[in-house]
Amino acid sequence: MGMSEAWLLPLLPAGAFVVLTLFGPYLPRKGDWLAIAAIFTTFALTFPIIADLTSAIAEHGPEFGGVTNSIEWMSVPGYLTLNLGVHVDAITVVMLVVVSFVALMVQVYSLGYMKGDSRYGWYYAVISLFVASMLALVLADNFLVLYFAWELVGLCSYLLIGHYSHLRSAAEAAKKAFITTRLGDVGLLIAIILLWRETGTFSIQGVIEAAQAGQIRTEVLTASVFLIFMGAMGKSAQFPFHVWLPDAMEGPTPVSALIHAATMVVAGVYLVTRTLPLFELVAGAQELILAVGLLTTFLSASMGLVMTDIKRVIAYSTLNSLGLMFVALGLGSPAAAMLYLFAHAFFKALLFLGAGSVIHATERQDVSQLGGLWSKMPLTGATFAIGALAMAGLPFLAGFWAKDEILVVATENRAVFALLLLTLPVTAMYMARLFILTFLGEAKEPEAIEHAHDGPPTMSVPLVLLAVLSVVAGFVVFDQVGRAMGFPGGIGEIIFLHEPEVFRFDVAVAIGSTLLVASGLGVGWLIWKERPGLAIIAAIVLKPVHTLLVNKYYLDDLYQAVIDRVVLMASRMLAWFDRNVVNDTIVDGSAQATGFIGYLLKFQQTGRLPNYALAIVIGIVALTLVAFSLK
Amino acid sequence: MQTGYILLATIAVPLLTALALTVIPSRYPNAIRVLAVATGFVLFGLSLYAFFAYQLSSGDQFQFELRWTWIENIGFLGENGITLHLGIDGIGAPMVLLTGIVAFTGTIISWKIDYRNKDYFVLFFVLVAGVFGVFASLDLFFWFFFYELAVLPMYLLIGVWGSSSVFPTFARTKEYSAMKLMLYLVGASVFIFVGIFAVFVEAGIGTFDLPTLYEVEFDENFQKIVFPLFLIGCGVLAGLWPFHTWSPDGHVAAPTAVSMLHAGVLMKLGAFGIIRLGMQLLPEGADFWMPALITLGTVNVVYGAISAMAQTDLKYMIGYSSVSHMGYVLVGLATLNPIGVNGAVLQMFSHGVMTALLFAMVGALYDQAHTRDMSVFGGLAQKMPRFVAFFSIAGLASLGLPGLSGFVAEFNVFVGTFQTYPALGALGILGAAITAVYILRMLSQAFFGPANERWADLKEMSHLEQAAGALLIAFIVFMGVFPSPFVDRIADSVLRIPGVG
Amino acid sequence: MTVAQGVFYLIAALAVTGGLGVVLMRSAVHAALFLILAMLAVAGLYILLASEFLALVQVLIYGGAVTVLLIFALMLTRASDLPETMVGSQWPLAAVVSSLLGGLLIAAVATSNWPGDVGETTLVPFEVLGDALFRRWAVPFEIASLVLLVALVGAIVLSHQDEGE
Amino acid sequence: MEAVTQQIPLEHFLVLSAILFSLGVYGVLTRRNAVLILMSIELMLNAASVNMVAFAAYTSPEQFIGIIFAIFIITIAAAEAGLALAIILRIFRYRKTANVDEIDELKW
Amino acid sequence: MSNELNLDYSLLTPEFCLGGLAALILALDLFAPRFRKEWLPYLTAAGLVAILVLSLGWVNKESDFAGLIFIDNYTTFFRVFFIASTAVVALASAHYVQARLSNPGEYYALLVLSTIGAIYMAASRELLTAYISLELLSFCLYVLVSFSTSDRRSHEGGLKYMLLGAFASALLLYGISFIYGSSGSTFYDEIAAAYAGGTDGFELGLLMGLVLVLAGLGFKVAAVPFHMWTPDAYEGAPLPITAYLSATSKAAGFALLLRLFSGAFMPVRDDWQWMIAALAAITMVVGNLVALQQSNIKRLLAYSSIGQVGYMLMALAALSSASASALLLHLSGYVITNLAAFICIIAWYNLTDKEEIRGFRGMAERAPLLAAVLAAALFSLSGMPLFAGFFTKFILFQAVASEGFLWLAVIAVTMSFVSIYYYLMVIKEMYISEPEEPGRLQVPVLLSGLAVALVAGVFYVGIYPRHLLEVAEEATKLLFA
Repeated sequence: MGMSEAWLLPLLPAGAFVVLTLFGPYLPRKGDWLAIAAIFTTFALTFPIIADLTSAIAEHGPEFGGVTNSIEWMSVPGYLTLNLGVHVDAITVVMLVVVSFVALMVQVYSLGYMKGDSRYGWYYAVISLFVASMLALVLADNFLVLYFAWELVGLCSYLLIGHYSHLRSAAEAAKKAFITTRLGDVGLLIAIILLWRETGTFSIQGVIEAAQAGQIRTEVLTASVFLIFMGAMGKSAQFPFHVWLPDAMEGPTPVSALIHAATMVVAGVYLVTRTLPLFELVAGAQELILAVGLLTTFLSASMGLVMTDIKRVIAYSTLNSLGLMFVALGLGSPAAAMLYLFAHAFFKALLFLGAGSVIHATERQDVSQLGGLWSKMPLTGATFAIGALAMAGLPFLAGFWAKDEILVVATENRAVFALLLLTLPVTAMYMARLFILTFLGEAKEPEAIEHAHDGPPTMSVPLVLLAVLSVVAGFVVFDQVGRAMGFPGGIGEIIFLHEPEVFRFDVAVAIGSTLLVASGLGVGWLIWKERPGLAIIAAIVLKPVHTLLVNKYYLDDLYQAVIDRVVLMASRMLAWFDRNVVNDTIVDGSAQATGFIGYLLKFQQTGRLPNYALAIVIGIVALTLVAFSLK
Repeated sequence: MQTGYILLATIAVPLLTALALTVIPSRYPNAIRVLAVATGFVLFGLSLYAFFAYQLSSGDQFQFELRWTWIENIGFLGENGITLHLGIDGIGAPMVLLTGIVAFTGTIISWKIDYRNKDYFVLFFVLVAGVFGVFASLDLFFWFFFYELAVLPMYLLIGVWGSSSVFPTFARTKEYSAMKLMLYLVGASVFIFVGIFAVFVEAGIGTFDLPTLYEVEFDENFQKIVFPLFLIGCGVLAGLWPFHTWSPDGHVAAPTAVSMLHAGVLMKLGAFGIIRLGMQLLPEGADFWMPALITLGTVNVVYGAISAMAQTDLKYMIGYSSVSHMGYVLVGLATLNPIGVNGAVLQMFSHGVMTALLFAMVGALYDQAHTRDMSVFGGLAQKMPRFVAFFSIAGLASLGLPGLSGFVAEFNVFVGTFQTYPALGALGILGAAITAVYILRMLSQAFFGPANERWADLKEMSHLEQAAGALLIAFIVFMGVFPSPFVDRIADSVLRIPGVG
Repeated sequence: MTVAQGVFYLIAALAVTGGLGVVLMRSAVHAALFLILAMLAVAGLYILLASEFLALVQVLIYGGAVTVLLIFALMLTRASDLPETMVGSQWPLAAVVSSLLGGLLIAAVATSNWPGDVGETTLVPFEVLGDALFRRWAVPFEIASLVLLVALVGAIVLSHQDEGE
Repeated sequence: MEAVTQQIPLEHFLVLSAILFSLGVYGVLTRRNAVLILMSIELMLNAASVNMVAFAAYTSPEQFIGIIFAIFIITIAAAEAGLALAIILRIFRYRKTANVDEIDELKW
Repeated sequence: MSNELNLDYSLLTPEFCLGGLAALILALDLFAPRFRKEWLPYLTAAGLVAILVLSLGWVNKESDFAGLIFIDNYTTFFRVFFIASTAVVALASAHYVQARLSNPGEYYALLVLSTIGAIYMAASRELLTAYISLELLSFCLYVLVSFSTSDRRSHEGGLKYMLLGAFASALLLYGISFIYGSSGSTFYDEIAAAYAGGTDGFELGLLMGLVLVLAGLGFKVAAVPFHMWTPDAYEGAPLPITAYLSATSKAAGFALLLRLFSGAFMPVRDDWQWMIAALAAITMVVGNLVALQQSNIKRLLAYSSIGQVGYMLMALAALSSASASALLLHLSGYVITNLAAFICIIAWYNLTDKEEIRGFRGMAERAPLLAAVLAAALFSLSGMPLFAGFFTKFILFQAVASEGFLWLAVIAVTMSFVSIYYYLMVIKEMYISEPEEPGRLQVPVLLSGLAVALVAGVFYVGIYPRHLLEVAEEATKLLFA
């Protein structure tokens, strides 16, 4: 099993999907074991690939561009050839590991969490399809496959968000997610086709090479790059497309962990990372990424402070993290972004699964109804705390290394650096708030937590594994760790393969950021644990701000209004126009006009014989007159 | 083995069945049904055979050729004046397959018709024969003959077995819709008819044989004048804006299987005609007029999609979505480059199967619920999971989801359009996004959410309907995942169209 | 002016008078009488044109049978004295159109140079006429007899039914 | 003696018949009594006969087709009159009118 | 004309037989009253069929009777055509006449006699003969139209038809006199020869003659604006006679027109071509548009037949060998179709007394076979495939277009499209509307059989028209020799 055979990876879960869809109901346990077996095999198969890659890098040096393997899918000879192919390089491998591992964890976790669900088998089928698509997405060697998979993950997201389809809110959230991301996809598709038009290829490497060789006209390249970014923004829920992600929490929690934290939402980051050479060629592109990333970070961090739904808070924290990744990309450091992505996958999945355990145990997900769970669910509480601290960026946890790398990169740009620093305590604050309100203090609804307890092993084992990774994942940046694990050249090298320098650690920045985080945690502790009144006072004093935040800056309302007032009105008007003007007036009108001519004409038939005779004579005279005048 | 008798059989079998049905006394409705479905199956088999036995590297433009002299050397008719000349190229092959699929599933879906089902099937098979005939004919006269034959039974099929719709602000009776549809389609044939006259006279060789006429070099001005006749005539059938209003009303009023055939296949006749009569016969005219078509086609896409968004009746929504999707076909044809035209033909097949599925599903629902107003439904997914699954797949195909047929087709259309008209291509892609909006709105509103008590006694659709739906889905997925069998056939023939490529 | 010319113009004047009377007279019976005048004048024209046989036929059939029949019908329909026999409401238009038609006809005949204008007249002997009628024109003759038969049968049927009522 | 045809131009006959014909047409168009309409038609038929005979006399006397024609015209005219009168009488018997303006049940 | 006239009376045998048949019918009616009611139509039909077979003996023979009557394939074609359609009408009349008309003997005899007139209209190549034949046909029709005693509409229709017919024949005669005057003959070939030598001296006279002849004959075939008798006569006439009017009378008019214009007036084609084209155009338009507004099926079919006349006049305007055979083809298809339609209407009227379009509600329920046949016939009239109308129109329009009259063909196609609407309105009543009263109706076997036979013909012409087209081709070949 080497890099060339990587195409096999998506096929395993895809096969599981097909089998489960067609025969699921007839399989024992609805076939969940099959899905897990498939994903486990996939996960296991990533290791030979990593080994293959690292040895290839060791052999060829950092210039090693990866391995491509593709077959023809369809072609209009001489005009258009569409290939299916995989491309394995350093970035791919990072994603492979993340996707297959988190997916495995989530599937195992779901054994417990989804037990008894009426569409249990279907759930596993869709998860399998999602994994297959996600793997295909990261493995894609050309834009077409990428888009193909891009849409499929969107579909799976749609299906899974709407899993509890009997809930109106779930159905609406699923729709919203799909449509919002699809708007971004429009841009992506246009960009793909535009680039093809210029270069004649869909291959990502091919396009990049062509662009670097200056074969693409500047305006087309500019347009394409912005359109690609539009796709990335949609998928990664960047402002102004961010509105779907919090709503997506209507789906089952493991799904949120997998799709809306660890994998799908980072597809945008992945896409921009892949195509970053294009962005570098376009003036202003990276600045745009940076701006969008920052804006998203701020908006989400501030909203995270006031949300009460446990999953939504985590969702805003995801937005927060995604924003950070884009900031890294905007600063020109894909390695930092990928590193954050890698670490984020573990602690964010952990947070979601922990939240899932809470919800599973209490059937509540509003922090205003929770509290005091620490004693009932120690394992969940502990792992959740690790996740929250990792998210906040406390030293030596996974989030710390990645965040600091971003900060280091940002030091070159003071303004950005300052702004980033500003977000750190806010992030820490709301993570602290979330943990405190959920696990500490008095139970606000004691009957809710009465029977709460840690989940079955299927749920706890993933939590523990993820918690461990949230602690240690950051260390992979050190080559020594990789070598110790037996990979030639280390793992960190994979992530930093294309960077001019490997991982940098700036002690000053680290200390500074740690202080800020600690102060954020401290303030959080103070407000929500020690002096609960403060939060209420703050909410009253800063009422306009609070209202603004609770209402998500009224962006959802604005969108809804635009849709209702403008789009739906316009469509109704057009439909009215079509029915009343095009059809009833023009079409029916001309038919009626014809009929009316007939109606008028029929009165020549007066019933009176002399009139008839007169008509004959007039006919004769007219013909004769014309005939004579022709002569 | 390739023989034109296959094609002849696709025409003759339904006609003979129609004849045979008239003999069966109407007090044996089940015998009638069995015969109908059996015929549908045979047609499906024949079309499948025709599709797969089509040889990719034969080098002939047309395969399965069969030529029976019908009338020659009389009056103005010279040698081969009118011949029953059958044959398909790579464009006709998928169309024949499409017809076979939809006809078969249509007969299955029609199983539950019990009001005068004999008359129904007689007319139905006449329609099917007409459609097969158009796709297989290589003679202008017979092309037109079969075209009209396909139109012929529509009035009664809609008028007798159709349904009227009443809305708060307006009503559409089935009689009105049937009449409008008939008048539109026959009106369209006026243009085609005149075009045929003109071509025949201008060629001056006394034959209606298309391959022979393809050899004729028509004067450029003549082409410019005559091409719009074919364009409008066939365009009407393809739902070309602003001649599209027959189609939503007609589809809504028609009984399920007829809507399927109608939106699924009959509208393709129009696009097929633009290729066969317009582009192949008058390439320079096509070249001159295509900018107009691509503009109108784009209007179709966007206008249809936006109109669909405002509909509350499921069938109307699908009807307008057909207008929108046929817009892709027109846009693809109008690009006049191999990719776009290839995409157009793919879209013809794809839309045919997909829309047939949509109509089949709506029909299955309507038969139980007796309403199609999506705002009164809700939570059907719990009562009828398979129904919702099938419906969703069709909907997803229609919004161009990769892995389903719609994507392959639309992608080709987009790529083709971008080659020549990037701005219109972008609008087309936007249209696809709007499609997503209305499809998902509909799914969310009608099928998901809390169950509505009013529909407590709805049952899952019947096994027959499921079988028909599964067959259609199989082709949607087949083409979405493995489009080569289609593309290889189509591309080869598309490249032979003069003026393309 | 020769005698023939004089006779012609006299007859022409009579004929036109008769025609005018037919279409203008207020009394139906008077109109019928003028019709007789016109027909007799036409018979005169035939004689001028050396077709005595035709003139004979004209006088006998038209002047006699047909006109009597018409007058008889007028009596039966008691229409002679009713104002409805007068002109219908469309007479101005009718006048314009008919005079236009007349003008066109006159223009046509007057400007034409008719071919084969031989300028001499030969009397067609009865026997030649009869021979032609029964040999050469036998078919029209036979058909004409059928026409008469049909008219006869028709008239009988149509009036016979009335009595059956 | 000079033949009549040499003394009187053919056109005179033709013009006379044209006048008669137009009068007949006028009569058909204006008369309201069916019998009077019939009389006007007879006038037109006479005009046609005059034309026939005149043409026969002037242009092809040796064939005298025109004369034969005229004989047939007279025959037909007589038959026509008889048949028409039967119809008119019947109408009159049922409707007590022979006014064509009042016989207008069938229209539109 | 040479002195050796061919006076071979055997050429006229079929017509003598027809005359004999008429006499026989009259005699039987007179002397054997018991016999008359039931058997006369069958006797008539049987006799007609026998004569039809007899007349087939002249297929591909070519001869003439005194230069007046030509016995060639054209004549034979129309002999068969007219005799067959008369036979159909006779059979279709059986129940109707028995129930609603007195004097069946005269009725059938007149039908048979009219056939002679129609045949000689097609056969004559001389104006006098043609004219007399025309009058024979017309006289029979005048009587037949007003045949119904009890129906006031019948009287009125008869009166209008008769008076206007006489008026039109006066016009025709006056026109013929101009033709005679300008060519010196009434024989078609001599007229053609005369005109071929130039028409300079008498242009206007010739034009006048052409216009008047056209008006007179246009009246017979119901060309606008000479058509106005048609709806009234159609509505007033007893139903089978309406069928007969729409079939034989029309066809005979065209038979005459075709032979006349191709035989006599071909050299002056430029003078009349545009006139007929104009008439054709206005006829199509008026006929079809007014038909949209009709509520009585007879009137509807009257206007529809006017529309059809427009199509056929087109072929006359674009006169050529191809369009002549197309005309014959269309005429045959049209007559077969129209007869099929009328048989259904007659049968329905016999059973329900309804002839308003609204009265056809639920016919598909109560008399499915009739409804199917009528629907097929109406579809055929509107030019739908499988049925005769599609092919015949296609060929006809194409022939016209090929002769350079594309604009006429365009109008024709457009009007043919308009016509769909009113045919569908009838079909709608039959198939979609609920019946006024329930229950199957017992349709007599005779009428059902006849309807099926005719509709089979409609299908035959529609699906495999080769034979008919070849026959039409053969029939018209000599016209242009």
